[in-house]
Amino acid sequence: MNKSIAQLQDELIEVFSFLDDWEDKYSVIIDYGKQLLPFPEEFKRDEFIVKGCQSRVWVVGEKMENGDIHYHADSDAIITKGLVALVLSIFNNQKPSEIVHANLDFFEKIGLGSHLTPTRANGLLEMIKRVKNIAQTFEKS
Amino acid sequence: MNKSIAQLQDELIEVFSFLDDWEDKYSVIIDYGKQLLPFPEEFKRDEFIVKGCQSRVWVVGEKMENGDIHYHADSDAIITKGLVALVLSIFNNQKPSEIVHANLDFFEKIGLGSHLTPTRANGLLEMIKRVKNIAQTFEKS
Amino acid sequence: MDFDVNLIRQQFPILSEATVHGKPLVYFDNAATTQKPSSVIDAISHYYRTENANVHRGVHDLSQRATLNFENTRNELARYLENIDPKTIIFTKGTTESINLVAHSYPIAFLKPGDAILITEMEHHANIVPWQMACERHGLELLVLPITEKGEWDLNQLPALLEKNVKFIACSWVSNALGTINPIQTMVDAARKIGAKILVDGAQAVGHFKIDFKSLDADFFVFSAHKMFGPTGLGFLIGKEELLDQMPPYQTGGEMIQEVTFEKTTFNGLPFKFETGTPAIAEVISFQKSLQFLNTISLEKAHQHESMLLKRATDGLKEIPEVVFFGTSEQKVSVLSFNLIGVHPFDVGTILDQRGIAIRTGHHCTQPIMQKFKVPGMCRASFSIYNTIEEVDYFIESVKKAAKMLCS
Amino acid sequence: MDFDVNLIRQQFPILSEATVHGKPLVYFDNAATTQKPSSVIDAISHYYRTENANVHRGVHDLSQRATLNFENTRNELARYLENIDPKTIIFTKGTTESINLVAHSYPIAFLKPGDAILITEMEHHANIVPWQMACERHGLELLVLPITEKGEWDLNQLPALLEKNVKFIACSWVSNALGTINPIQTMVDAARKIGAKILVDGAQAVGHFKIDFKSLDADFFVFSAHKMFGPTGLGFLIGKEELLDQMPPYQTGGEMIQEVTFEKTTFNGLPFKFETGTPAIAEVISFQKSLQFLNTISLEKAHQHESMLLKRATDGLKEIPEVVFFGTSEQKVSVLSFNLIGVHPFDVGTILDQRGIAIRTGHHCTQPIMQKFKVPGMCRASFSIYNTIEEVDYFIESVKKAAKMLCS
Ligand SMILES: Cc1ncc(COP(=O)(O)O)c(C=O)c1O
Ligand SMILES: Cc1ncc(COP(=O)(O)O)c(C=O)c1O
Repeated sequence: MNKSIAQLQDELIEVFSFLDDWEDKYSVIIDYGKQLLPFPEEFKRDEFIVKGCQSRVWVVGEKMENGDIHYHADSDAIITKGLVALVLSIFNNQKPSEIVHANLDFFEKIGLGSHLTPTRANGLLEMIKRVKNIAQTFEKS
Repeated sequence: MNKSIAQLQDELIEVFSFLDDWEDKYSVIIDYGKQLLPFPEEFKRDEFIVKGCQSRVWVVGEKMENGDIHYHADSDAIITKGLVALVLSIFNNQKPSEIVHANLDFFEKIGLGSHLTPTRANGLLEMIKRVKNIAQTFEKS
Repeated sequence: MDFDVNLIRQQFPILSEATVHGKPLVYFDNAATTQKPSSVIDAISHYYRTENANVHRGVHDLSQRATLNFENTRNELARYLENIDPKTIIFTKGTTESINLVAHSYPIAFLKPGDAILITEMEHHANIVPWQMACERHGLELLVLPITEKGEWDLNQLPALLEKNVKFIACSWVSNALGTINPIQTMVDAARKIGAKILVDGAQAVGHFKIDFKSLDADFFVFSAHKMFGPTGLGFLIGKEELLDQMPPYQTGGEMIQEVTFEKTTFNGLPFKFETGTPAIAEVISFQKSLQFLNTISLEKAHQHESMLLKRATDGLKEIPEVVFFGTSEQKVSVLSFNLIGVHPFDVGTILDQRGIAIRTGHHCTQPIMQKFKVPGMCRASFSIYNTIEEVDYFIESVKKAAKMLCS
Repeated sequence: MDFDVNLIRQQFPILSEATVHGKPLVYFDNAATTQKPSSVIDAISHYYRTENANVHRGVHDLSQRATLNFENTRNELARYLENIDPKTIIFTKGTTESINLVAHSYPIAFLKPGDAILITEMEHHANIVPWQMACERHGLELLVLPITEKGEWDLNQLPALLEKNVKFIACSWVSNALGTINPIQTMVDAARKIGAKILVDGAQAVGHFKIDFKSLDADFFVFSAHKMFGPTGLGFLIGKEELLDQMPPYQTGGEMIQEVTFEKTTFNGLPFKFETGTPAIAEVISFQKSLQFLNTISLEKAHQHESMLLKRATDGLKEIPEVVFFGTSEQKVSVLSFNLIGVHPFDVGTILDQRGIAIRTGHHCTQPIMQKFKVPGMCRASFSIYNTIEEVDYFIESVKKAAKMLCS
């Protein structure tokens, strides 16, 4: 059985709890970005772009046979890509309703809360909104 | 013989030296305004208006047979009329060259110096300029 | 929320720090511009001392903070106007620019030759001249609703005017020269009925009462920060989203674009489509404090206080036989316009100034009103929340003195 | 006048008061906006605390004082530009508005369908889009002088373009994205030769060197206060009197009129014809202190200091194999644009921000330059007089760190 969103969050917080300077944290974020699965070329379309980021970010979700959602994401900036990878590491392959109702607090807990202000050029808030919106569509369908 | 501009200035300063609050000074100014000779109706034309005053001020000069300049002035505001009357009380019936080269310092000396800032809505600076300009024209002619 | 004028005065440094001809300042020129509480002044300094940066463009922390604070003002103003959509708030440099923007962009999108624009006889020049220009550019007709001797809209004449192909109405809520509070809802409803759009000039309203823009339901609403205890250099245009969306941009340049090539340029969405260039950042950020200040006082009680001052001043001046009043509606903000018969307003202003009292004299940017009342200008004393009974009494005494000096 | 960077730094409170992610601020985003000396900040407070009043309209002392101070800025700026006529200085809200004004009013008075306007490939959007709009409105042609790989005007292509009925040229003196100081006199002379008029965008020049507008002899010159140690919300248009005189007004309303009746409105003379509404009073008054600040330092020595910083930064970054530079002219102000190969500028900006360094990343409102160099954006570090060698060295070290983190 899959781990729950809450479990995955806790594990992520655990990982970051060993890192106390920004450099190590960013290195881990960048690594997450690098390990993100390749983004299907056919999804690199304007309608999948998340607005509000200085770099371009694409997020797409597909419903799998078991009802879980599988997300693909990409960005042309590696830190943004790392941030979206962190988000996906928690939300990927979960049930739509779980995603919609999940409480996300790990960004504050791992010391990246400042990335969540609405003006942050990385658009993290917008990415999370998109991920949840996608889940919402599938929840209804 | 006429009194000189310098003499007239000194007399005016003398008059004001007995007044120490603004109210008395303004009463005297208003009186000067009231005593100004009637302004010839035919001169109430736009080209004789002095710009830069909140009220309208007219100043006209005529050369008399003896070469002196005789000024007429008027304003629809009595304080402005009083101020221009003060100016004329010194300059009226003087030689053009005396007017052009006269040093005017009585406004400072009688405590009305603040009326001489370029933005003062009474346009005192502009009136003095006009009086001198008129004299200059006649000096050449 | 209680109303204590002394507590309010303490927040306005100029009231204790300024002197005029050696006398304490009595500031009765509030319709021209209001004074600023120290919270606003300090916010400007604080911004420049700790976070000054250009907004909307930077990844760096300073720029992010400035942007956040900047946009927070928009959000706070949206709440202040009873929860309108923040993106329908356009920052401009003042009421005048806001009107110019609408007079430029609205006709291009919506009007055609022969259509008429209705204004009123009591408008500020800012709400006259831009419409005259628009009429010239687009072949429109300018109609004018006259005012009565009391200084109110002559509503009897409205129906006939509305039959004349009126497609747009531009009128002020409150007259700056006469103080009349106009029956604005009547005009909004009249516009709705004939399918016309309406712009409300709120410049003189916002400093006196709370605006519920949602229930007013005008199409455009314009006002200036400096008349509501805010900084100079900042104004606002509030508009209906569907109209703003269809209107072409006004000024163009950075920020308001989506993509620029030499062949073709596409534009950004609201509100940025109408905001170009580096904005008035310190001004916008500090204006939040003006709103917070307004939120700490009961504007209803403030209005009572102002009305009391107005009544006292009016009653006091009535005792002077030479005084004539302009604007005698029962519905007024605390603006008192008058003249001494046979005396130029400039003279009255000068005498009061010598006593430390700042009133305005002149045409108040409303020459048609001067033409209507056949005067070269008027004296205007306008009171705000920080003015006191003592100041009003001193003012009455001073006008009496002026009458004695000037009317004999 | 000696140049001591530490004495200068002490005048800028933000340099010691601001921290970024717990680190001291290193402000290298000066091309976006400069910081303000305390004299400017204090002048704003002082104005609001002691003389705030609306200008140009009042007899009362406060208004007279504010007006005097307000107009003194115009006079001081006129002297600063080597004694031009004060009435040819129009106050606007920024460079962008200044250009919009000219793009609106000049063609109405002087251009006809088929005439061409020449701009360059390195213009800021503010100097592109208003001309595109003007071309649409008036049936004009927009011509573009290309730039070279070094980021300089390609003057070889100029003669052919000038043969094409060019009646107006709009170009920047200094490029905000590349730092290039353009051979502006060459362009002014070229305009003269073909009888065209020329607008010079000085936004990026005024913070770096003294402008002798008289000998430049352009027809229009535009810039912003906030890029020359002044407040936000204020800009300038300098124009030739005979052109300004013939151009129709831009925004209309109070102040800019002579007489308003509903039948006909006549306009005021220069500069007021182009200034309407309550102006940015506190901003204008405090800007005098920016000019006085500039007058206390030798801009020549400051320029040497900045060039030294630029050279040191450039040499430092050259050691990083992944760095590519944009804008490699020998004639540059202290603007350094670069990318790490294969890395998005946003990533570099984010890493530097974590270390307290504010640089700008993005298209810098010059998308055509990005298209030319085929990049989504650039990193731009721009230095000002208060920046130090130590800051530059820390910046070099930080870019090296970013390269290590991002390029492997
Ligand atoms: C070359 C250039 N022109 C115009 C502008 C626009 O100036 P503002 O945003 O102050 O209107 C800028 C500022 O970014 C600039 O660098
Ligand atoms: C009713 C009215 N409309 C418009 C304006 C113009 O406002 P601003 O000068 O702030 O642009 C004023 C201010 O005098 C006003 O009183």
